[in-house]
Amino acid sequence: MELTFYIAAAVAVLATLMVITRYNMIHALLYLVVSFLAIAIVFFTLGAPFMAALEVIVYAGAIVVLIIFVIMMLNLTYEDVQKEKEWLKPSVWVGPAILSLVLLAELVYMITAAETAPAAAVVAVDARLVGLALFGPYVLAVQLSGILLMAGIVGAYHLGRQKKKVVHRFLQERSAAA
Amino acid sequence: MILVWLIVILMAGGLLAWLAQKWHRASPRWIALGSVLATLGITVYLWLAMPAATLGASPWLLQYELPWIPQWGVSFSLALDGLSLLMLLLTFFLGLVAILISWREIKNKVGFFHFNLLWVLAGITGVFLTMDLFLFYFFWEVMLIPMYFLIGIWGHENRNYAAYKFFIFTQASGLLMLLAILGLYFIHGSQTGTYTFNYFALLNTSLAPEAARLLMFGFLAAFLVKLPVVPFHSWLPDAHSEAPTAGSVILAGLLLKTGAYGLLRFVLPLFPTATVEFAPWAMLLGVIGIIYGAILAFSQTDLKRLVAYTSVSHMGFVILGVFAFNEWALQGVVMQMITHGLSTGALFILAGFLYERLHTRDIRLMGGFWSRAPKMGVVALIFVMASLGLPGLGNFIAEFLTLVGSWQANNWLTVFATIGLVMATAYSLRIMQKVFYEPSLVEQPALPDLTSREMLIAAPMIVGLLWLGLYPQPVLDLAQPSVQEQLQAYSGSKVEPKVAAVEAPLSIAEIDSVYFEAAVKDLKK
Amino acid sequence: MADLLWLIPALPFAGALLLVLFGNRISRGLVTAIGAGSVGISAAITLLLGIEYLSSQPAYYHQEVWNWFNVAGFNPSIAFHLDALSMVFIFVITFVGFLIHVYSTEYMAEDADYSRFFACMNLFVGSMLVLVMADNLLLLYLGWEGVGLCSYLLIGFWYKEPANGYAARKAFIITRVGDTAMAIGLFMLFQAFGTLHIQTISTEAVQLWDTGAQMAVIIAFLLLGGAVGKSGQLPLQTWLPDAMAGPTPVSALIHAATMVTAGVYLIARMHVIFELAPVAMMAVAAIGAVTLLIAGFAALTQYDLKRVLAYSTISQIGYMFLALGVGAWSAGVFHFMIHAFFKALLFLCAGAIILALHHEQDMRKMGGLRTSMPVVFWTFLIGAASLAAFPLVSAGFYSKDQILWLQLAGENGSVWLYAAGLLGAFVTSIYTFRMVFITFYGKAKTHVGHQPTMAIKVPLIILAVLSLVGGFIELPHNFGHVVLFSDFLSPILPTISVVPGFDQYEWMLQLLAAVVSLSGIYIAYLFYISKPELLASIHRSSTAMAVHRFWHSGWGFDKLYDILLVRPYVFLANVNKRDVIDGFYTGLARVTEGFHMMLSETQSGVLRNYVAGVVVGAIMILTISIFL
Amino acid sequence: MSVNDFIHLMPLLILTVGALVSMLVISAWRNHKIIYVITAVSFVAAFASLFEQHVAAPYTIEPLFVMDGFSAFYIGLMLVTALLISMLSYAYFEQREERKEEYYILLILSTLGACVMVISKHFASFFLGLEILSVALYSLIAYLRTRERSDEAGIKYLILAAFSSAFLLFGMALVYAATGTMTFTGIATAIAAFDRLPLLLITGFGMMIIGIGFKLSVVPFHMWTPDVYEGAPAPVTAFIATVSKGGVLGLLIRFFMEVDGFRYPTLVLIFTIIAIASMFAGNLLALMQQNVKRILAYSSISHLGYLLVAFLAGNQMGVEAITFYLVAYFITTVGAFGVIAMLSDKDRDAERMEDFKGLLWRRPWTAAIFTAMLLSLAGIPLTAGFVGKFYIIATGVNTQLWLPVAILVLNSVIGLYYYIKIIAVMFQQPEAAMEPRRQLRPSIYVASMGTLTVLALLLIGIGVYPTALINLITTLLNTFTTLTLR
Amino acid sequence: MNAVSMEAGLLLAGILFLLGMISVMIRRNIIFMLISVEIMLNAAGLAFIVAGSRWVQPDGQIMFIFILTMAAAEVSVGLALILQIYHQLKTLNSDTANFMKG
Repeated sequence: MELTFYIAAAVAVLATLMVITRYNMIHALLYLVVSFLAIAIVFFTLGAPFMAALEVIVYAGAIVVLIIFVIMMLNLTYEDVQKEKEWLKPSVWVGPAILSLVLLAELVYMITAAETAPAAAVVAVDARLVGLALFGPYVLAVQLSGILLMAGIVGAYHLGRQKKKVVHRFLQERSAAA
Repeated sequence: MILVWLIVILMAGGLLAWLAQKWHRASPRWIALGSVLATLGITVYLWLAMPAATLGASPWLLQYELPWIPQWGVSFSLALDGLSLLMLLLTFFLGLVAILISWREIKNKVGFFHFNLLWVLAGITGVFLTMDLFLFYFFWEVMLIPMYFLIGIWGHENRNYAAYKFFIFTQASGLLMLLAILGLYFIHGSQTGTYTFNYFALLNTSLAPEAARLLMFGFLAAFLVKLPVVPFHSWLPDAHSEAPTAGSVILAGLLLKTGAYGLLRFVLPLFPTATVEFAPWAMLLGVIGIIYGAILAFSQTDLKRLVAYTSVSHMGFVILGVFAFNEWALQGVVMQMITHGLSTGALFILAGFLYERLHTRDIRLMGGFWSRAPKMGVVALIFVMASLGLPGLGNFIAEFLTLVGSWQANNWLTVFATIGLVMATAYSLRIMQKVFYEPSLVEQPALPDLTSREMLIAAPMIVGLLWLGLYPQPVLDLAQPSVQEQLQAYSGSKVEPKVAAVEAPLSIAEIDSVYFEAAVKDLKK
Repeated sequence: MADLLWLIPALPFAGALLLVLFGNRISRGLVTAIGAGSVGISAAITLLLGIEYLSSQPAYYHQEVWNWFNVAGFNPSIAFHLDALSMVFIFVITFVGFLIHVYSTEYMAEDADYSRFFACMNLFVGSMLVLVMADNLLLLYLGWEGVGLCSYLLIGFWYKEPANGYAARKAFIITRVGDTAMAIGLFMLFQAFGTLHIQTISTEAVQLWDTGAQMAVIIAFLLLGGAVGKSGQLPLQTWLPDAMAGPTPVSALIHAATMVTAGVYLIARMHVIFELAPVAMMAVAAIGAVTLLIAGFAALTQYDLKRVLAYSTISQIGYMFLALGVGAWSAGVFHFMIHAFFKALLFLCAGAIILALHHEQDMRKMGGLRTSMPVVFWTFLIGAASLAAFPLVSAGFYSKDQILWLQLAGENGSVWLYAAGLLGAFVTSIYTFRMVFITFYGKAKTHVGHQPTMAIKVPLIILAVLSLVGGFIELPHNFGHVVLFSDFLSPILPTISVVPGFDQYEWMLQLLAAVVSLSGIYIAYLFYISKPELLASIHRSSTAMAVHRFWHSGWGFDKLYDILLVRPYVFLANVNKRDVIDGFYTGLARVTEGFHMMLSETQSGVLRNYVAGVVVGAIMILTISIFL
Repeated sequence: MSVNDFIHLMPLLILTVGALVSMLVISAWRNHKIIYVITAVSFVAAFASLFEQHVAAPYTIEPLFVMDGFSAFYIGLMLVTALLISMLSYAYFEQREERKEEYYILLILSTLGACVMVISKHFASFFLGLEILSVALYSLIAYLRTRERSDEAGIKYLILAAFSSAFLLFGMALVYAATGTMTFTGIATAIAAFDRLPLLLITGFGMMIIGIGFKLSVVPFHMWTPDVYEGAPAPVTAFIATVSKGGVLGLLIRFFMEVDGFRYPTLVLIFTIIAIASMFAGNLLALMQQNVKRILAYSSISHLGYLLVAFLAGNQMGVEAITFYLVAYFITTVGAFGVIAMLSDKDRDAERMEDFKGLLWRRPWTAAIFTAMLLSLAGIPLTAGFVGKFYIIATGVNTQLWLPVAILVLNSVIGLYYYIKIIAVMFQQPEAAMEPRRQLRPSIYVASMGTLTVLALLLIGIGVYPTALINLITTLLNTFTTLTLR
Repeated sequence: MNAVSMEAGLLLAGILFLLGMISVMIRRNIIFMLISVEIMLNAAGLAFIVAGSRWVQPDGQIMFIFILTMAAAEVSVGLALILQIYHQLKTLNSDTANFMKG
């Protein structure tokens, strides 16, 4: 199991690395799917099979597909890939990379130096327990996430609509008079 | 209650004046005039009605208190003593003058102008009356905003810059005072358990020397900037020269006095030990101010700027006197506050008259006006003489008393301050020379002499200055109990004249040290 | 009668006030009546009071008009004190002042600012009266400064000429320098005595201090500073020659009756303090000696008629200081009185000449006036004789002789002082008669316009008479021994003790003085009448001309002060016109703006940079949380 | 869910219902006015329902929510603010060529999110509240989607908010990993057990600060503020500046009080640095700025810095000061943006200095209100801002936070400059008769004008007689149990 | 089910988080930025699950579900906005969208 974890982890990291270095967006997205799948396996090794499934369905499925749809709507061409290449020069990424390395060092130090209780074995928390908690104490939170989605939907609906000229009736009258 | 009315009348009058503009163009003037006259009347009545009380044991004539923010121990507390009464008389008198002077000068937004004018006066009245430190700070700030508008809207060309500068300087220093007030409040609260901003309660706070020093500097910051003392004077020339005449009069005549008043009312009684420590430095600042202001005044070519720098110089005497801690000096300071208000106010009025006629403040473009406007010449001469401290006029009494007092405290600094009088002569006569004596290099349009309205403004100021110069006793009597009150903590630091005199000879440093040792010893008792 | 004391100064003040308020609206006649009349009434009251004083011989008259103010025991009053010393002064002030007023009615008749002139003159007389009658030093200071103000107003009377304005300003400022010293002296006196009442100080000083006490010395020097400023003595004498810019009656008033004699009065009045400070006394005498020489030599070279007279005033007051300095109090005051007569006379004559010559003051353009203006000539001659101490007949001879005599005979005298005085007397008679000869002899160079009328002539004649006979109230003991004047003053001023056994040499000294005076006149005659070529030969010598220029400029004091004080001050003021401190605040504002600009750069509008900003913040926070 | 739970969640429920009803009504009949009324009614009703609460003792709904005086006050404050903003929005959106109705739904939802935050006592509810607020705000900011600036602001806010949310979540995960609980009380008990905070926990807190700091727009997470303020429609800007920040601040106070974060010098240090940097950066950035909305954005950065000074005091007085200041700040900010909204026309918002030139002579009343608001921001007496600033300084002095207080004072001075710069512009004489900007019927401005008048009166009322408000705050906060212990 | 240490899990989450973070910083394409943010959010979710499995509690997973919800909502709004921007600016370059600065 441990080995699985490490392999999956390695895959996830590598795939993510590929995601952030691709020029072609579709390629990047494919790597992203790989990364999500690897993480799903990590979830599995951590004893959260239900979450693994959700990861695959929602992230790898819904979200990535959504993005692909948008990319298709936008009709991105080869030139865009070239442009992307141009944008991703070393001068652009060196600074951020150093910043990230600093952060990485700090995180590594923080996580390894943490004097937590001896690493307990990971025990699976099965879906039933999750479900009980979700609709037990967390039921209000679930309601809230519903509201969250509602906000998202209303917003996306409003923003995503194609432009349609709406002239106020007063202004209309005025321009008609003019 | 009558004290509240003073403030209420002014504030209500201001609002009414603003609103009344719609009704009739001239009405704001009359409303403003009426309300200031009413307050002046009340104050004069107060003055005449209770001369006896001033000689009583308590210096307080009237008190009024109303809880305001009880949670914080803030109350709407007003009290009147001789000092405040004098300051109020000056306030309303100059307020009246300011309204009259603006009668023709201000042509647009008359209503709003008078609103601001009256609110400045209300704020100043509040500052002079309040006995609650929160309220004091409140009024301290309240008087600034309308003043800012007065400068910023009706000022001369460079008004915005001047207004910013004025506002930022005074606010910055005011905030430091706020810190000090709060520090005092919490120290007093933690000592006694009652958290209050009441002045009389806070007087009994016992402070560690460190804390006292810091808190004193907080208060000083506000007052020294307002006074102003070199090197914090930088706002003053700009504000004075760019303000409309009424604004300059109120700035010079009243706003600067709030600084002096604050020194007397708060700094001296609240921090007796710390002030004694600081006194030589403060006096040094005063002397520097006297000399520096005089030198700068001498070189100015803008008449109002020149007069503004004379204020810097004159206010140096105030701080010199305040930190001499004896009755002569303090009475001198009180006199200086009043007479400087009159004389410098009058000089600004004069500059206003000239500006109205010539549309310039540049004295290089003026000259030879005596022959064309002899009345103005005479009036100017009297004010100029007052400003250079000619005996017989009020300023002389003020300066002489101050110097007599400060001599007891510090000889060398007094010597230098006295040298300032020579410099005062130099810059004052420069005004006469350039404006009224030697012919102008530039042709000037017709210069009508003072009208009767203008004479009406100038005459009371002349009479006032002469009266203060020849028979200042009523004023001194009125201020005396208050001055004593402020000096209570220093009763020991008054120098026994003869003792000091015998020892006085050459080494003046010795005198100083003796004096301070004596002072410290007395304080320890 | 003593109740009328306050009227003496009040009347001129009232006159001034009336003229200021209504001067432009009333007729000239009325102005004259108010202006000259008020001083005249004062003079009359003075006369009556003087008679009463002489007959009843009280110690002094005292009248408190009102209590000026009272602060913690500092309680000066508006109160007048009249004793013999003040009596002499108010007599001179009111009488000579009145005569000058009368004279002015004609002299100023053409002037547009007639009423302003009289207002100022009245104020001047009033201030001077307050000065000499004050019972405390603060009131004295009031008069003192008032005199300064009036001198300013009158010197700058013809203000349209910028030079006049500057001269007026110079007079005011320089005298104010002296006043400042005096003010500090007053602070010290107050600290020592707790009062400024003159009588109290005089009585208590002796108890408080021993002779030579440091305090007394400092105070005496400070008072001397004031006196030197007002009296035009070294080193503050430079204003006086320039003060000639005013109308001539003003010069007469300043030099004869008021203003410059204030210093003499102050020293005489505070003689108790000075006697406690022998060093200061020495200084007074030394200043007098040096001043009288410097001014005398400077007078030799002047061409402006009034400037000659001005330097002569400085010089003569130097004599008074010389007298005061050796403790010859009454001799000094006596010379003051006589000097008032003849100096007023000389100025008024000069005024008549100037008026006649269309305001021409340069002596080189005068000449031959002896015939065209006989009255003026004779009176001027009398005045000149008095000034040059022409033996026996002139009043000046007696007063000056007394001073010189006491230099040697007095306890504190010295040969050096005497020699200086003698040399001064010699120079005095040279320049005096140089003036007489140039002006009145030789060819007429300018047409005589206005001939003096009664208003001018009468004062001239009265003053001439006084200049002649005035001296006879105080005669040396080998000469009739009249001591009316010193007796009169003796209750107030201590009499000088003469070195015993010295009396028999007095006639020798008198003879010497007479010879000096006459030889001076002769030399002047030689140079300016009989042998002008001598003068020409001097003019050819470059060394002599350099000296001439040096003296002409008043020994270069003006230049010296200009370089040492005025220019640095003006330079400093102009350099700092924009106020360096303001620059500091402006700089502060600039720095703040600079910060704004820097920070503004971070708001680039580019999303990636904002993200980077958040990351930097994250690193900061994490670093702090991990490592602290 | 008991009846009591329902009663105590009533304000939230009413808001939810309000949003749903609006949605239904829109689907049936689009009408600006009706939706507007529904929104106003639901805000008012939610506010009214607060009075049914018994806040004398805290009421918890395990494990997510707690309702006490503190939350009641903050909810009330935010509801009133939202109501005022919606009042101001009507006239603003009436003249836009845009569908207006969704705006109100999003406004209600984001208010709901903010309310959830202040009553939450659990990471989950905290996070969800925050995200409801954020997601609604993305759309609100970009609401005028045909404006380039609006879209730009929207995407900037979206990316950065999500970015910082990720930090927040990661931080929460770390805290959770270290303590094993996500309720505030649980965390408090867990860390009470440690004698020294484990690194994991500290780092977790640190990362949470990033998320919270972003929403509060404090330095160095402030960079979005001016752009978003500028790009968003004026009423939305008002909302971001007030309700969104108020909610987060309320949560921050509750969380920090609960876990007693002030015991840890590291955290105090971080907040001190943030406070100082915010005050400086905000004021310096605003100094020479010419765009009024950006000035207000920068000023809000510095104001949050001021608030953090009181926050650092970490005692009851500090919380009172924050609360009081927040009230003053809300009134002022809503008023200021209300004026901008009112002066805006259909092309762009009135944000340039020229738009305000000579305003006093053109529209004296509006200008007077704006002046009052600016003076209050500057902390000048007679306005609520003064009392608020006084309260904060008093708190700082009381707890002897000399450095932050000194810097606060210094910054108040710097701040004066740009506030009075705007005032000066308003008081300038307009050079020529300016072309009046095209405006719709004046009658639609009645609500705006009325709201602004109410705000101005409140501002001065509180400035002159703050006693009532102080009383209210102290009484309500007394039930904030953890505080009374101190 | 055996021992995968919590540290390892957190480290993985941290690395993924940082990769996402660096990507947000270096990418100009707004869609890429959005994707990167999703990576970060996912990493945070991973951290929750790691923590949850350490304490053997369902709470971590529940948080993951909420994160998922939020990510979905965010992406939908974000994409709608991106469409709108593309219509306005005809580009996805976030650097171009800098009308507002200073």
